[in-house]
Amino acid sequence: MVRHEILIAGRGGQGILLAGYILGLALVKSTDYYVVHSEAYSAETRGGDSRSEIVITTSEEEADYMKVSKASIAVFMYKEQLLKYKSKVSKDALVLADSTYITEDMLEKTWKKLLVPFSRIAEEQVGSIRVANMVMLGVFSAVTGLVSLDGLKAAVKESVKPGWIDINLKALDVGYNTGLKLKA
Amino acid sequence: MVRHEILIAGRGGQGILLAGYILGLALVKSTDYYVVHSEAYSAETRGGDSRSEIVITTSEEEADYMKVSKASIAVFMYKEQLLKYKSKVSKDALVLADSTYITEDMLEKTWKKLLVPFSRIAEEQVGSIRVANMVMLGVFSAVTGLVSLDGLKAAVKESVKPGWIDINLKALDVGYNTGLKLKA
Amino acid sequence: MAVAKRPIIHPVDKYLRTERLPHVWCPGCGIGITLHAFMRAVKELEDEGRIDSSKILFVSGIGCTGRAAGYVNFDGAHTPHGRAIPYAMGAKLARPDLIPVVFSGDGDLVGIGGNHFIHAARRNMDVLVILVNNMIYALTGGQVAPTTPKGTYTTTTPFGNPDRPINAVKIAAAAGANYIARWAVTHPELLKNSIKKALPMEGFRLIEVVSICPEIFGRHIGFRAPIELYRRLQKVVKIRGKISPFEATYDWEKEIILGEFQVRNEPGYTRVLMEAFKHG
Amino acid sequence: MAVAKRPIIHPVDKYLRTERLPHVWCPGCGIGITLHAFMRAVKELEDEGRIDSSKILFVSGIGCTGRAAGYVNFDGAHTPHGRAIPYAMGAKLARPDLIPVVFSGDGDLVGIGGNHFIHAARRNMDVLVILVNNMIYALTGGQVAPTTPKGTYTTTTPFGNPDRPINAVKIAAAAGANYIARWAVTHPELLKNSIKKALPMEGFRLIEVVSICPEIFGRHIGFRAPIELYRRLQKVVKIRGKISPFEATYDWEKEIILGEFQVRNEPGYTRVLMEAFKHG
Amino acid sequence: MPARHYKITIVANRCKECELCINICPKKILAKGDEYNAKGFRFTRVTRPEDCIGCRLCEHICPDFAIFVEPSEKPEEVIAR
Amino acid sequence: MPARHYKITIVANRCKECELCINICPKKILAKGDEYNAKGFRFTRVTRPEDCIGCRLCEHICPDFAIFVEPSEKPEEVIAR
Amino acid sequence: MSREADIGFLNSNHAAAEGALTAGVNFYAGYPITPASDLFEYLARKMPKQGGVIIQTEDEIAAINAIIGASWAGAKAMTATSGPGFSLMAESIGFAAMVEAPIVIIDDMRTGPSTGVATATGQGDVMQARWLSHGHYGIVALAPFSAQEAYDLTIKAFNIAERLRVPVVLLMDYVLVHTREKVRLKKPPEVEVWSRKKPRVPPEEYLPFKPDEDLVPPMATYGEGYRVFVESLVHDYRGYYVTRDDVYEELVKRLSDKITVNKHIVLDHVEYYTDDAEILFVAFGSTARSVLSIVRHARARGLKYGLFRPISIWPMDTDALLKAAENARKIIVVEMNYGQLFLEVDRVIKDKPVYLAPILTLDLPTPENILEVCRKWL
Amino acid sequence: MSREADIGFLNSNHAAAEGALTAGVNFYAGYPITPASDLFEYLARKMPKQGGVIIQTEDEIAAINAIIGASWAGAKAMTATSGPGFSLMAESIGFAAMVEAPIVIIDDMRTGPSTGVATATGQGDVMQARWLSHGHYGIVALAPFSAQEAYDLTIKAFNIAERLRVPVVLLMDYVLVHTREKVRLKKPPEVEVWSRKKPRVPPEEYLPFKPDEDLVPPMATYGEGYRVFVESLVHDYRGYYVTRDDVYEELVKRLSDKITVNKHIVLDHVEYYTDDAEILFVAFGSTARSVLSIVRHARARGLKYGLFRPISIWPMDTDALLKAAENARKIIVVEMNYGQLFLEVDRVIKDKPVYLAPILTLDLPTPENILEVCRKWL
Ligand SMILES: Cc1ncc(C[n+]2csc(CCOP(=O)(O)OP(=O)(O)O)c2C)c(N)n1
Ligand SMILES: Cc1ncc(C[n+]2csc(CCOP(=O)(O)OP(=O)(O)O)c2C)c(N)n1
Ligand code: SF4
Ligand code: SF4
Ligand code: SF4
Ligand code: SF4
Ligand code: SF4
Ligand code: SF4
Ligand SMILES: [Mg+2]
Ligand SMILES: [Mg+2]
Repeated sequence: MVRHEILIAGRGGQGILLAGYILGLALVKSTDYYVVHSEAYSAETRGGDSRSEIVITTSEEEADYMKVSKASIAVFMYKEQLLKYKSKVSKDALVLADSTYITEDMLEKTWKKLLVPFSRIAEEQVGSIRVANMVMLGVFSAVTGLVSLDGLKAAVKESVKPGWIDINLKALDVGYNTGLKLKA
Repeated sequence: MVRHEILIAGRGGQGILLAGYILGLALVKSTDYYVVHSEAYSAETRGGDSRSEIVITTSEEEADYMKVSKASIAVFMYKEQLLKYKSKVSKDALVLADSTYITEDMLEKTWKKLLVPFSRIAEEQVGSIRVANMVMLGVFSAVTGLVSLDGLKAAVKESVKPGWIDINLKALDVGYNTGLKLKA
Repeated sequence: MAVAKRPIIHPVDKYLRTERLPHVWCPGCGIGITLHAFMRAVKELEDEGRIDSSKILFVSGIGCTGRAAGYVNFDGAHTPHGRAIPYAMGAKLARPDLIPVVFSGDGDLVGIGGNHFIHAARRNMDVLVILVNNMIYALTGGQVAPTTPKGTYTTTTPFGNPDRPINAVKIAAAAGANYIARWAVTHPELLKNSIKKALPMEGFRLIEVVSICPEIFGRHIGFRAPIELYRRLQKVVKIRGKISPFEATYDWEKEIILGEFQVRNEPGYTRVLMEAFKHG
Repeated sequence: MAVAKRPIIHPVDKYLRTERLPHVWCPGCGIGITLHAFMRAVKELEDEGRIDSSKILFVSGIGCTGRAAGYVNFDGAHTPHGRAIPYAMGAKLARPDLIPVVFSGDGDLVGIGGNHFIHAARRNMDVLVILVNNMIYALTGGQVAPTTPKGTYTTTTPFGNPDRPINAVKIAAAAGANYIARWAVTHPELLKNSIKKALPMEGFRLIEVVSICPEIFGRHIGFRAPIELYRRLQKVVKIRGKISPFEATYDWEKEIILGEFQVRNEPGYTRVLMEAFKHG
Repeated sequence: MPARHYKITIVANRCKECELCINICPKKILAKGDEYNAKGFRFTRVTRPEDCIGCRLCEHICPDFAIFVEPSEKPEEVIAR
Repeated sequence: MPARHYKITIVANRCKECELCINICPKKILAKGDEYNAKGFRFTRVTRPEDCIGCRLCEHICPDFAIFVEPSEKPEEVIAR
Repeated sequence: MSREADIGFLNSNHAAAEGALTAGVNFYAGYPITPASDLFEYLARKMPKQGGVIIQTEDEIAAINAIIGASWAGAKAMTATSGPGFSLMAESIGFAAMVEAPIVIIDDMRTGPSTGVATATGQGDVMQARWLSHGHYGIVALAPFSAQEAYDLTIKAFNIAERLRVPVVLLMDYVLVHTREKVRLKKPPEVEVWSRKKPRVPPEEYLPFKPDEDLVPPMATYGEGYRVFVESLVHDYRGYYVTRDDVYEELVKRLSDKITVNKHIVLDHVEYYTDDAEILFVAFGSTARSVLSIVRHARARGLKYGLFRPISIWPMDTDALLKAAENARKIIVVEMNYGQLFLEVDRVIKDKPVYLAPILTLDLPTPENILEVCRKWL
Repeated sequence: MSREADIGFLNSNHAAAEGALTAGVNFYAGYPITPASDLFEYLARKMPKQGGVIIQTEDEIAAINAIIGASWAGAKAMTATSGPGFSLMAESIGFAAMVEAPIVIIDDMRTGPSTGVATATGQGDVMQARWLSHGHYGIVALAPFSAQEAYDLTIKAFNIAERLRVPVVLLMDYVLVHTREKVRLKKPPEVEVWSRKKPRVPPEEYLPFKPDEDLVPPMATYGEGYRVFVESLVHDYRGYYVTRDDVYEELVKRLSDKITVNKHIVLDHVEYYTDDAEILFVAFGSTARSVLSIVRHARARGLKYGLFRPISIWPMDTDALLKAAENARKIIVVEMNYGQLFLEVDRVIKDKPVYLAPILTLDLPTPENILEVCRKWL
């Protein structure tokens, strides 16, 4: 029995929901996991909080509670949401953080930490800060091995608007390579 | 314990509902009876059936069932309704019938019968067929003694449009006198 | 229950559920006159081969007028108060070969149902609306209607109606109807001709029919005999050619203008929608 | 819970529940511009001693625009979708010294609430209706509104809007409003002046404000930056003096006419009703 | 074409005695009947069928589908039920 | 009356960086700020308060009650929170 | 006042209208519908003379919203309708509950569903009265069984509405509103007339949705400087929209609990021969009178029948019901629908059989009609 | 179809939309409302390409009437909404029941009452789904707890609607419709797709409301020569308005009974560890998943907890519930309202305590949230 709980949080506009969706879709299409992806956002304040919660299990039954109670993997793309949701992350979790906005001292000591400047990489190496989410997913794939880079790419091709596919794929690659280096 | 059930039936336009109302109001205002007056008409066919059901009891509790199950007094102003509702009248009831439209052979043998040409009297002696209902009430008062002529008159004054009061009062008088003669 | 036989006597009887006659309407009621004109229009159109009456969908709301749907031998419905238009719309869009007619009262169509009326007109929804305006809520016994003349004493305005009456012709025009006419039961032949013209058109078509309700409205205003109310109506209606719908006065004390006020041929909603979907 | 203190900084702050600011509206949203104009009108009127703001009743329905009621420091309500007008009517008739203002969205007022709109206008109900027309259902995320230009791609019309948009000015005129104007957020000063004029009047008064919703409508039509949409709107609006409301074109592709189209002084409903009752 | 005559049919059980036809007839040949129908209305009768001009105003005004007029060989009144 | 100056107040925490005021100012003296407010928006700043003509177009266009202009002894920019 | 003057011969519509006048109604908005129009028309003649305002709106949705607005403007406000109109009010009855506007809604039940038979009776709106709007909220429903009770309970309905700030429904039926009876009209102090609590603090300190200990917040009136904001969204004590679990939970529970904790002013019922009843009937409204006739005749023949007649239907006095049922072998719920009040009775009574006697006639059932259905259990 | 092609990663709105497409939906009318707009928008992109018609109406009342009209015109018709819109449909849902129009209504429950919180979850429309319209009629309500079930049950909803000619409500909630899961899309014959019975006689002999033995009448379609009249008043087999007791009684009973006698195609539930459960939870929808988590974890610790999850909420499979409760000492109903499904469970279970655990959070409650409320009974 496996139950991974993944939390991705950031602010509106950072593509948090899309990242969660792409990750979920890739898992569904390229693995045998059962996957639950729930979206949460404060519709009230645009540009406010944005959260993807992904639960991965080996069977449908195990995906009973649909949300994250204690994330085993967490991704924080912005500091405000880090502060808000860190209590939802388990002590020994693997935590990825966008070091463009987050510094190491903000993170819990007990976490397995991985600080990567997703946004800066996206802006500088891919050409648009809007694909920081894909850079993150590339890193995620390389680091966790839960989902393959090909799986992510297929999911992007299936769901992103045509004009945006290439840059997203590029961002995935850049992220994946960054991730491999970090792992190494 | 007293429970009188009175049924007045006729066709739309004969003032059946008003007759029931005036009778009820007179009873309420001039006696200590508890009185229930329910209206029934087929809204569907104008000029169709019209029915007043009056239940008279000495106390409120006794007026439990609000309608007539077996009338002890019945008034039929038109033949169609006589045929339709005669089953609602008890065997030994006192039955008043408008002999303008109803002939003796239409009535049950067991009834105490009183045939009076209410409509013809109204037309000929009062000047309008529309007050046949008041002629009937006058007879009713004289014959049953349940309600006084004055009580009826007060009720008419309280509830009939000013221009119509006089002719109604006259009809009551004419009816009452007719009734007295019949009794005598 | 066996299917009852349906006597055929009168020229329009084949379009009536004659086994239900006489209908519930009071003696001299203008609803019957209006329905009769409609029947004649259908008969002439079908006799001329211009319409297939088995495609007519005749929908009414609730009211005296609303009872019409139960007497006509077409597909039809007697829908909740005010909802005839959306019901007809759903049926038409689901089955575009239907010819929807909404035949209902003033309270039903521009009282409680007013919003459906303007939005159907705005969309140019394919429906012929025959609005029988008897200036009162008749079935419920004589309450003020949106069409009741100002000042009228009704059961809910015992001190005189404080509201100004609605002019359905203007509203339909402001919303964008394809065809707009107002007639009265004083002119059954013109009414029939107008129905004949409008029924085969597409888009939203309104025919307002100023009717007589001797039983209730007539009683309220002191014209109890059908013919009296009829003569009173004759006095106030004026036929005017070629005037704008926005000038089609509706004033029971001064004048009620009859005529055809708008005849356009913008594409009906069903066609527009199907086109949009086709290119989708 | 203690009563929060209410910071006063901006000239209109005394009319705002400033502790709730910043409000929820997106950057560059025209609702804020409209509300601002309203605030200035109230301030000027109160400063001139022509109005007592404690008598203002500010009622909204549901929508982005509907949120306005929660920010203003007047008596008010955030009512069910489409029902602001009858709510305000009830309050006004129960307490005639109130000054009711209905401030709500296009979908709320002439979509779901369209029937209340025409009947309030018909009665000449005493209410100033400020209709913020952003041409879309914004709060719910971009579905077609009755005001959306024909052909527009929205989330519920992905193949283009098949409906013709409603012209609220025409509808109000057909129903009989006392005062009718249309302005746009491109002209906040003229808008304020119009509000100043209309607020103290009686009867039904409509001010339609063509607004900008960069977040949703702008995105739909490819003008995402507030200033882009603003410039696009500037291009299409034309101010015209003294034309009939029936000529007040509303066409996003050709022209949207702004101006004051009707200024009447027929007695307001409250007064008419009270008169009728007095003589009853 | 020779001058035609008309057959006027009254559907007795439908008539509600509203008298609209009677009032509207330009030749004043319709009148209130004496006979009651099933619903208790005295249905309209034709006094002088030969005077009918076939204008059908009576037919068109009748709210009850209770009267109609057809060209005919001879002037005629028919009572249908 | 001598030529007047204007004080331009920015209510920093209300500004949403919509840039309408910036674009509308006939003197082009408003600009996107560098500083972030509590909600993460870079609120507007005034580049040359002395060029302000007091037309208040910026004030009236602002959807957020975040900028206003008053006559003043000297040209001035004020940041309120 | 002379004996005659305060005796009326009224149907339940008129009696309820008189009750409303006694309770101080000064705003009515309505839309015609059989059989409720009669009540509207009665008030239309009377209210203007007494300084009240009464109007006909374009539909029932406008009517209910107008009375909610009027209520916040300080009026004692009501409307009356029947099934189809009641259904249309569904959304805004929840709104009234949410913004705690005291209002009274009379539902003259007729035959349903849908248009049904407008001129025939029924009791099909029992569950609807409790549950017609979405989300969870509290509401009170009372059911008279005579014109006198229609009068008394309308006063009570206003009192509950004003004291608890809840919508109160009066469930009447077609038979009651077409039947005239003797009604004794009352005046304060013989009858209690309550009005809502007003704020006891100045506007600056007023929190419009902060409850007192009885869970009911004092209520400001529009136009008096309180600048009160009435919010249909979930709101805190200020009336401001917030999305906090604690605020939501407290609000939603309070909307129901304020009725429960104040049930002493709501609960109402009458028992007939229940002490030793072996067969306990449960019935309400006009139907209960036919059942009462059965019970009285049975007693005359020595049969131990009893009747429990709830007057407050929502909430029902379930403790009293349990007590009344203590000695019963069987409970029979008689109602003119296909099982509604039955569900609540069946829920409450755990230890003996509860039977449903659905009476689906168009007119008031005679005692015989009812006996026919019940025979199998007697 | 490849394995990939028939696997979707969908939220319950999308899944229900796909289910509707599989079931053959070809008419949709709706009005935007959070959180149901998403479903509308999904179908708006798909239906036109498959020859279906989809429109946005001026309000929910128009939407529900449009689908009833479309249904009679032969369409498989549906709408989707949330609480406020559902309330507005009250009158016409009774109309649909009365004229036996097969329609499907999806109610995505959000936080209520009134406007509540549009972007938060709730289960406050349970009783409303059964009772929102006046008069007595039958209706079916189903509640999925996953996207897969949203898909499957939408197909089932259409099948029930078509076979029994009743309105069928699908009760979903905000959490479900904002959560994507793996969904396996199916095709006939793997999945059954039913359509209404058509008349088997020529128009002259057709009686549109004369039921077959299963109490369901065959249904003609407009425009095919049957000249069928759809009557909202009480009507006989011809659809004609008559005011006869026998006709009324037969009709109104049939509108409910046709669901009861055909309950084998309606009733649905799932049991988890109920065989020997001492503590039996009852829960549905997304909440049931949190409860299931509690139960599974308890079992791991040797605690005899079980879960009864009704899928058909109206009617509920009460026999199965009774059986599942046989060994239980206590029953705990967990729902996101202040006691609705609880009432029905409490009614059915006579011999042991039934507790209500009302969960009034804005987001899906965690197992801990629920345990906190239930602790006192465990
Ligand atoms: C929702 C609802 N409200 C009210 C009614 C009661 N009602 C039936 S018909 C009617 C009005 C009838 O007036 P109109 O539409 O003008 O028709 P008429 O009877 O005058 O032909 C009303 C209010 C109803 N059936 N349903
Ligand atoms: C009865 C009901 N139906 C639907 C909704 C959902 N809803 C909320 S706002 C809105 C439309 C908003 O459009 P508009 O009135 O134009 O306001 P905007 O957001 O554009 O300012 C809708 C449909 C609702 N709250 N209540
Ligand atoms: S009440 Fe009036 S509208 Fe109704 S049937 Fe009679 S005359 Fe016609
Ligand atoms: S969505 Fe549009 S209307 Fe709503 S706040 Fe944003 S910009 Fe304004
Ligand atoms: S057809 Fe003309 S002339 Fe002949 S009876 Fe009729 S109305 Fe009179
Ligand atoms: S018009 Fe018709 S119903 Fe009226 S009297 Fe003539 S035949 Fe009879
Ligand atoms: S007042 Fe005029 S000139 Fe001055 S900053 Fe504002 S817009 Fe520019
Ligand atoms: S208009 Fe207002 S909110 Fe927009 S940038 Fe300028 S100050 Fe900021
Ligand atoms: Mg009418
Ligand atoms: Mg809008």
